[in-house]
Order: sequence, then C-alpha cells, then structure tokens
Amino acid sequence: MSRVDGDNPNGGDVKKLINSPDDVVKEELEGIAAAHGDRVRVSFDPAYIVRVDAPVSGQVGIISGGGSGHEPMHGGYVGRGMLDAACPGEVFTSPTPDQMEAATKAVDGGAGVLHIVKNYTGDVMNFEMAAEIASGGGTETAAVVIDDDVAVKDSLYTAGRRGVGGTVLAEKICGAAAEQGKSLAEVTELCQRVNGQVRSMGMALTPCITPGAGTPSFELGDDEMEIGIGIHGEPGRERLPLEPAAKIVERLTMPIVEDLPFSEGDKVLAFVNGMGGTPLIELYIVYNELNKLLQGRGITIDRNLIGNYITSLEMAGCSITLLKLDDELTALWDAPVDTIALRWS
Amino acid sequence: MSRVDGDNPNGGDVKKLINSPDDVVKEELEGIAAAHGDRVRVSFDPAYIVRVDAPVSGQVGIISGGGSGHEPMHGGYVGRGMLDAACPGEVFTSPTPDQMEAATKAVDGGAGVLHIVKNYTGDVMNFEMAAEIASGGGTETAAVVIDDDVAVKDSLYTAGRRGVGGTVLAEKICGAAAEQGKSLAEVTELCQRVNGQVRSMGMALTPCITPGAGTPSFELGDDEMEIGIGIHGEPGRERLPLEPAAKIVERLTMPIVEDLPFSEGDKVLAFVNGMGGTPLIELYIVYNELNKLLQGRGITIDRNLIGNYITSLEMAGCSITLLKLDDELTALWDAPVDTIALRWS
Amino acid sequence: MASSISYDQVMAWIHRFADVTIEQREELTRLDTAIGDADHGTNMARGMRAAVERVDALDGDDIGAALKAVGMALVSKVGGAAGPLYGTLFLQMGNATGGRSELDLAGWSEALDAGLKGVVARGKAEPEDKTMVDALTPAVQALEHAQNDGADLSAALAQSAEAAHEGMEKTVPLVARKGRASYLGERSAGHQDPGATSSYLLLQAAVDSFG
Amino acid sequence: MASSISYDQVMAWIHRFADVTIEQREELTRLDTAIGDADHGTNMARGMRAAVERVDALDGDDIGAALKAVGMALVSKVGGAAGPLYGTLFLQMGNATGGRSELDLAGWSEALDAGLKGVVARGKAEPEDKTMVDALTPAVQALEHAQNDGADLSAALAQSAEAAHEGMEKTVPLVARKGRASYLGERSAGHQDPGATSSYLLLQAAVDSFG
Ligand SMILES: Nc1ncnc2c1ncn2[C@@H]1O[C@H](COP(=O)(O)OP(=O)(O)O)[C@@H](O)[C@H]1O
Ligand SMILES: Nc1ncnc2c1ncn2[C@@H]1O[C@H](COP(=O)(O)OP(=O)(O)O)[C@@H](O)[C@H]1O
Ligand SMILES: [Mg+2]
Ligand SMILES: [Mg+2]
Ligand SMILES: [Mg+2]
Ligand SMILES: [Mg+2]
Repeated sequence: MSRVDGDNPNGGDVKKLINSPDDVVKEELEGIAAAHGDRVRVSFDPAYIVRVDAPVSGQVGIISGGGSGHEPMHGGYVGRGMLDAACPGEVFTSPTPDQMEAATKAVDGGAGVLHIVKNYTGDVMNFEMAAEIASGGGTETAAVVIDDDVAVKDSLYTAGRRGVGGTVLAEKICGAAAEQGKSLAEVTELCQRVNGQVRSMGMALTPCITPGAGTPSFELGDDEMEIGIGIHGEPGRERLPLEPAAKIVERLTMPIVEDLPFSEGDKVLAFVNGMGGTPLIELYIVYNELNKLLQGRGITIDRNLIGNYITSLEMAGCSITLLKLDDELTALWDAPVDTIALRWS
Repeated sequence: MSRVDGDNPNGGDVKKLINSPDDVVKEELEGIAAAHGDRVRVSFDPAYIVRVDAPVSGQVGIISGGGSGHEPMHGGYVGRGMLDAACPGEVFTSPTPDQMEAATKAVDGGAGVLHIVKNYTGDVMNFEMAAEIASGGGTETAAVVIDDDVAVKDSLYTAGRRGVGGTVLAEKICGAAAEQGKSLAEVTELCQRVNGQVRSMGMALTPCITPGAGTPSFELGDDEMEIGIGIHGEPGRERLPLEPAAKIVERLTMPIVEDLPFSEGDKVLAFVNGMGGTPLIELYIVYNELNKLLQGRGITIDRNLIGNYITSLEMAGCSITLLKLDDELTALWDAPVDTIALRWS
Repeated sequence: MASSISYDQVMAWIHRFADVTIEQREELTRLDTAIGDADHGTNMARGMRAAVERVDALDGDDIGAALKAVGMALVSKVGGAAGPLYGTLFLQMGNATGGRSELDLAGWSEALDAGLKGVVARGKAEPEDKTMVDALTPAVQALEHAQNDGADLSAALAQSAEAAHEGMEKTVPLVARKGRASYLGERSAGHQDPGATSSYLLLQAAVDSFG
Repeated sequence: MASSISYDQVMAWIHRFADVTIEQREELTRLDTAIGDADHGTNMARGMRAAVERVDALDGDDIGAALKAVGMALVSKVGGAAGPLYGTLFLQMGNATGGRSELDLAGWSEALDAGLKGVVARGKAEPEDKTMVDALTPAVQALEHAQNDGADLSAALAQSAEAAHEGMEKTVPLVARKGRASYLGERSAGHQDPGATSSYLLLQAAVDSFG
C-alpha cells in the first residue's frame, strides 16, 4: 500500500507513489538499473551505482554517497566526467561502510579513490569506517568533507556546517579533473579548494515526509517559511512569515556573500536549486532576483545551474549556492559530462 | 508578497516563490533570458522564446506554445534539434495569436513553419488565428494537433482528447527531422505519425494552485487520488482510494496499451513524467513497475525518459506515455538535441 | 427612456463590463476551478483591463471601431478559449456596426447576432454543449422576440439579460461537450459554466449602461 | 537472584532490545522528527532486525562473538549516525567479552564501559552535547558505583537503567552540539534526544533480560 496504513508500525497517511515504505530504495534502484543499463550498473547488496565502464584504468575514482531522498544526487551524477560510483543509503540515512568499501573497490583503477563526503555525523563516520576497511584492502583513498551551508554556525565544538549544494558542484568539477588524468592528490586538493570557495543556504515553504516516518518533518503555518534548512527535512534555524521572492533571495544570498566573502569583481557560478516540490517557473523567478542582487554588488554570474539537483523529497523551497570561479574551475565546469542527470559536451 | 493577500482580488494563501501573481510569467522569462542568453533570445511583448540562431535558413521552423506552468515545456525545449521557438501563455492559459504569429516570423527560414499544438480549445483556436494572420504575411505554416490522452473519451461532438506527454516526444522527434533538412510536408506528416502512435494517461496525488486562483484546483482526501487528470490542474475522470504504485501503474498503462493497441513484440519509448511535485525516487519506482508490466506482455522498452518534463506546477503525481517505435523514430529520438532541458549528442 | 444607444453608452458598457469582470474575477475563477483550470476570471479581467485602455485612447464616435478595438485587445491579451471567443464576439459586433455612432434596437440585435455567429463559427459549440453559447443564444433570441413584439429598447435589453441569465443557469445540469469541462465527462454536471456566466454579465452590463 | 549473565541471557537481551526498538520505532522517529531527520526509529528497527537474524544463526556460547555479530549487523545495515555508533558500542562490548560464556557484574560493567569509550572515540561527543552519550555515561557510572557499594547484579542493572533514564530526560533542555540536532542551534532545546532514548531502552532491556 502506498498509504502507510494500520499494519505498518509507522502509521500516518503518506501520499506517495510507492509500494511499501521499506522497499522504496530497493525498487528505485531496480528502476534505475532497468532504465539506465547503458550508463550504469547497479549492485543491490551492498547497494551502489557504478558507471558501466568502471574501473577506468589509471584514473582517479570518485565516489560519493549519502541518504536517499536527494535525487538526482548522487546516483544521477554517475558517469563520464563526474562520479564513478554513488552509494545510496536509506531515505535520509547515510549509507553503510560496506557499501562505500565495495564501491571503492569497484572504481579502483589503480590511481586511488576520492570520497566526497557531505558533512553529516553519520556520513562522515560511515565513510571513515569504509576508508579504514578499504585501505586495509590496499586501495589508496582520500576523503574531502563538504561543508558549505552558511545557515549553520560553525564551531570547534559542534558537528560543523552541513554539506549541501556545493557537493554537486564539487562532484562535477572533480570528476572533470579525474577524467583529465589528475592525480589523487591533485583531485583531492581541487575538491578542498572548491569547498573553500563555495557557500550555500536553503529555505522551505513546506516540509517533506519520509516514507518511513509517514508524518511531516515539521509543521509550517500557511503564511510561514523556514529559513536555513538542510536537505533532510530538518527544521531550519528560523521560522519567518512568508515574503516575496526578492526578499527571500536576499535572506539567502546576503549571508552567503558576506561569509566567503564574495566581492565586487568576482565571477561566480550561481546554482539555484529546487528542494523537490517547487516548480521550475519559480526557480527562474528566484534566479532573476539573484541575478539582479549580485549585479547590484558588482558580482558577475558567469555560469549557472537551475533546477532540482539536490532535493529533500517533495519539499517545496529552494537553495542558493555560489561558487567563486577562476579560469581553472570554469574550464572544469565546462568540460564534458555525461550522466543521467547532468549532461553536456 | 508571495502570499496572495488582502489587496489581491484573488485572496487565499498561496505558498510560492513569487513576487506577485501577475508577474510570474514575465519574471520567469526575465530569469530565462538572464540565465540562457547563450542558447535562447527572449521577446517580452509579444512573449516568446526563440533559439539564438533563428531563423535557420532553409530549415523548417518548429514552434509550440501553451499555457505556462508546465515547465520545462515548452521553453526548455527551444534549441538545436527540437523547437525553434516557444510561446508561453499565462499560467494554464494558452498564448495569444500575436505571440505565435511573431514567433512564426522569427523562425521562418524560408522552408515553412510547423505549429505543434496541444489539443485544447484555447490552444487550437489561438493557433488557428495566428496561422490565419501568418499566412497573410507570406509564411507557409502547417499545424499538427497532438491529442494523446486516453483518459478522455473521444467523440466527434466533443473537444476530443487532450495533448499531453506525447507533445514532448513529438517536439523532439520533429525537431530532429527539421534539423536533418526534411521539408515542411515531411515534418508535418512525421508529427502526425508520432501523434498516431503515442498514448498517455496521468494521475494526481495532490492538486496544484495557480498563482492567479490562489486555491487548490480540487480537493482530495488524505487517502484519495485522481485518475485521468490533464496538465492544467483540472480534476480527473475518477477519484479512487490511494493504491500501491504497482496498481496505479496498471491503471494508467492498461488503457494506453489497449487503446493503440500496443502488442507483443512492439518496441516502445516509455516516458514516465512527474507532474512537478513528485520526487524522482518515486518516478523510478513507477518506471520499475511499468517495465515489469510491459515485459509481462512482451512489449520492450527500447528508449526511456524519466523526470519532470511536462508538469502541472507543484502537483504530485505522474503520467505515463508510450510511443511505438520504429527505426526511423528511434534514430530521430537518438539524434543530438541541445536545449535547456533536454540535451544529448 | 432612450430608444437608441449612443457611442458614449457603448463606451460606458465596455467600462461597465470591465468593472464587472474585475469585481467578479474571483467568482468566475471559482466556477472555472470546479470544471476547468481556474483562470476564467483572471483571463477576462486581464483582457477587459487592456480593452478599456485601448478604447479610451480612441478618438471619434465610431461604435464599430470601438468594438473592434475591444476584440483586438481580447484576442491579443487573453489567450485561452475566452480570448479568441470573446475577441471574435467583439470583432464581429464591430464589423456589424462599422461607421455607426448610434444603434437602435435592431442595430444592437444584429450586432449581437453577428457576434454570436462568430463565436459559433470559431468554437463550433452547439446549444447545450455547456458554453457561453448557452447564454448568448437565448439573449439574441430574446432581442429578436422583443423587436417583433414592438418592445422598447430598455425592455428588450432587460429581456435579453433575463434570457442570458436563464441560459446560464440551465448550464448547471449539462454535461459539457466543448472546452476544458468536457474532459470531466459526467463529472462536469452540477456546475455552472464560467463562460456562460461572463456572457450573462456582459448582457446585464448592457442593461446597466443603455437603460 | 542470579549473580551472573549467561550466553542465553545475552541473546535474550539482544532479542528484547530488537523487540523494543521495533515497538518504539514510531516514538523514536517522532523524537528524531523534532530535532533530526525522522529516521532514528526506522534505523534502529532495521538494524536490530538484521542483528537478531545474525545472532540467531550463531552456534556456541561466545558472548563476545554474539555482541560483535550485532555490531557488524548494525554497522552494515543501519547507516546514519546510529549505525557506526551503536555498531561500535556492540563491537567494543564484544571485544571486551571475547571467549566468555558468562559475565558477572564486573564483566558487564567493563563491557559497557568499553562500548561507551568506543562511541566517544567514534563520535567525539562530550557529556551534555545532547547525544546517546548522555544516557550511556551515567549508566556506566551507576554500574561502577553499584559495584563499589557491593550491590547485587539485579540492583546494579536497575540503577544503571535508572541513571540512563535520568540522563535521557536531562537531554531535554540541552542545546545540541553534536549530530543533526546541532543544526537547529537554540531550537534544539526542549526536545528529548532520540539516541539517548534508544540507549535508555537498551539498558532497560538488560534489566528485563538479566533480572
Ligand atoms: N468551443 C467553445 N465554444 C464556445 N465557448 C467555449 C468553447 N470552449 C470553451 N468555451 C467557453 O470558454 C469558457 C472557458 O474560458 P477560459 O477559462 O477563459 O479558457 P480556458 O478553458 O482555455 O482556460 C468556458 O466556460 C466556455 O463557456
Ligand atoms: N557525534 C555523536 N556522538 C554520539 N552520538 C551521536 C553523535 N551524533 C549523533 N548522535 C546520536 O545519534 C542520534 C541520531 O541517530 P540517527 O537518527 O539514527 O542518525 P542520523 O542523525 O544520521 O539520522 C542522535 O539522537 C544522537 O543521540
Ligand atoms: Mg538520518
Ligand atoms: Mg486556461
Ligand atoms: Mg479556464
Ligand atoms: Mg536521524
């Protein structure tokens, strides 16, 4: 039943196109395997998605992973010029070390494997355990933890900032570098550089419902929004009355601009991301406001990405990510990519 | 205000990333112009989006258009190998003849212009008026009306079936043919052939809210779904209790299969489309069920398209479209396309 | 009671209809939500706002030119089904009244008949298809009867608005065969057609402006 | 009252904890909804279901092997923060009890202490960071006190569960500094930590199984 009904321990009414909350990820993977066998292979146990021609001999392998529910991230980014493999966990739950370890082996072309990890306690610990196992198995691994979310106050004593939109950009750019034959050390350093120059912030108009929980991740009034959300349906830092798009864009963009800081003369990649339930027409309105705001500060949008790329199930809302560009990053962004969700030549 | 509030004649509470209901389409177009100036030019009055290199001399121009709110259709499909121009109307309101007429002129490379029209009274009448004006201006035009929605009982005395998912496939395939230098008569005939071999049906888990109306297009209980919806938030033909994905896929697919009919040995393009608010993870579950169902009937999915391609704002739900393939259609589907939303080489 | 309609009264009618569509925007959209796509009020309000701007910019006293200007504005600003249909209605009314600065009952009746014929030619709806035609047809017929009965202008207008109102109400039980509502099949029954409603408002605006 | 814990009782404890996480799945997820991502109950239930399957397939009476099997199952089936943390807890408890078929109070106390140390090494949480550590730390301390006071096994277990319960309740006012709840900043105060809750359930299950 697509309703979580009486005999399901979670109760509640979930309106989803699913068969059973427990089979969501497995059946999604079956769908991906059936649809995209020309591009990727799917391993079911342990679960990972790997490009069909992996391992690419002599090339650094790049893997990422995280909870499901953020589609197309990460599985949609497996392919030439981006990820070599992706490890999907259960919905909003980071994958397990055996998944990453198996994926690491599967993409090891002899030049080492980079793990791109979003900064969540679970993701970091599971990737750590995987690396401990994999290095025992003789594969050289490196890890970069992405933590670009300025909504989270950083501190030595906390879990730190979350990894959000910047992850997609890091995966694309590092994938291009690996494809060009860069070494593990070079790709790792590049990934750190991208993480150092990218900042994000998100907001929600509605919560989302995980299939397992069956109830909304938070309650929002008809005239309220959450500012500073992550990508797991968790509440944000502030709840505010709803505002016009121009004002919302300002609320998301100013903390980003001030944090790095981005300054007059900078060229940026502007990434307007939908959280899953927001129509594209609204994302273009957001982009329009972002463009005007940055223009007013002498910051030039040199590249852009607009759409649902790192989502929170069916949540309505958006995030804004800015990456400071230089010639190298721009060229790597422009380099060919051929994945399910991101494709150009 | 993004809420439609007291001083707005529509009242109601709309949670959208917008500045004002009246400016949605205009500001979206500004966003598209700002983001994609390398691919398209945007005319604001009358409103249309045209590929940056139009008119392509000696090549059949293809234009489509319709109400906004279905993004990425049609504006996202403007570019090499697909549409030469798209005319966006207000949300869910077909565009006006002067838009189509201006777009027709803008893409007239001397080989005539094909109008791909979705079968809605408004779309058909406005395109008819545009063609009347344009032919007065010396441009040879042809029109094909797409009517692939099997949810609507067809009859001589009614408005006939709606044009839905098949439209995206027709635009891609005809765009490829035009790019290959086919004549207006040939592209027109091809478009009719695609329309003859494509069938669709859709369902909704939630309604959508147009910015202008500010209230849901229909009310659905927590455990209900609408079967046989179109793409304008209109209610469907039946309201049923929610069911598992496998059962829903059967409800959508069997009428499609029986209508054409699709039979054992057929090769098809299977298009699983999200209505806007349904996460990709669910669309892959739907695809998985569709694949199993068709396999069981000896029908082979030879090509697929999975994602949000013809939407109804933030509506949750999906539609299934099947196109019977032959070598010519498959080759045209595979031909390079380079638009904002659909891209391969 | 005047026996003819002046240019200024036609202008008043256009303004009145614009005011009414803007006032009733929500209600028209509500009707269109039930059996359509929730935009009829927005469409008509947007169109009539543009129409008023255009006619206000006109000089002279050519009723036909004013009506054509309204038609052109509707065609180019409304879209949807209502744009071409109401556009055609006004364009054909304009054609029927070209060069006239005053209309008597016969003139008004012929103009509306021409408009209706245009709507039918464009939309191919028949009576009882649950469309604006179901309000316009009895309105035209009522004008003709009134003329035959020797009624004065004011009475004739009242009868035509009354007939439109009845026609509008009769759309409620109908199963739609044209327009978006037809997709609902049997589920379209039990709802009043939005286009028939705006057409009644058009005729009622004439009563208010020509009386 | 028994003064030691047998292999069968350890198995009973594992089963009991599995049953309880499945029973309390909804409640744990509800707590995680407020300050996390609404999956702690699902995670623990999935993991403990797998753990039970694995230990049920074991032969022999090595408590350490059984606990390690639970740890491996959790590591490979749970993911998230709870997977490595509870996985490490059981793995380290297994390391501390390798080859033993019976545990006395000291043995149990050392095992739980080793588990807690593993959790802290992996997650780097300090007391009052609003995590499972806030339930486990007082539980370990209570076991040590009980031992020093010469309490019997059953009383010691009850005191440790009691201490875990108190620790769990004390997480309510805390502002989270570790895990997902830390992203909420001040808004995390006022909610009970889901991981501290499942850790209390773990200690209570020991009372129920070893009593
Ligand atoms: N073929 C037709 N002939 C006459 N009137 C029609 C026809 N199709 C639709 N209509 C009228 O148009 C109205 C809907 O107008 P509107 O909502 O503005 O356009 P759309 O249906 O394109 O959204 C209907 O209520 C009906 O009265
Ligand atoms: N660094 C940490 N150290 C100890 N416990 C932690 C740490 N981070 C999180 N936790 C515990 O994990 C619990 C959440 O587990 P769970 O919801 O399963 O994982 P996730 O947060 O990845 O979704 C928290 O309630 C907290 O008790
Ligand atoms: Mg989680
Ligand atoms: Mg419409
Ligand atoms: Mg309408
Ligand atoms: Mg959690």
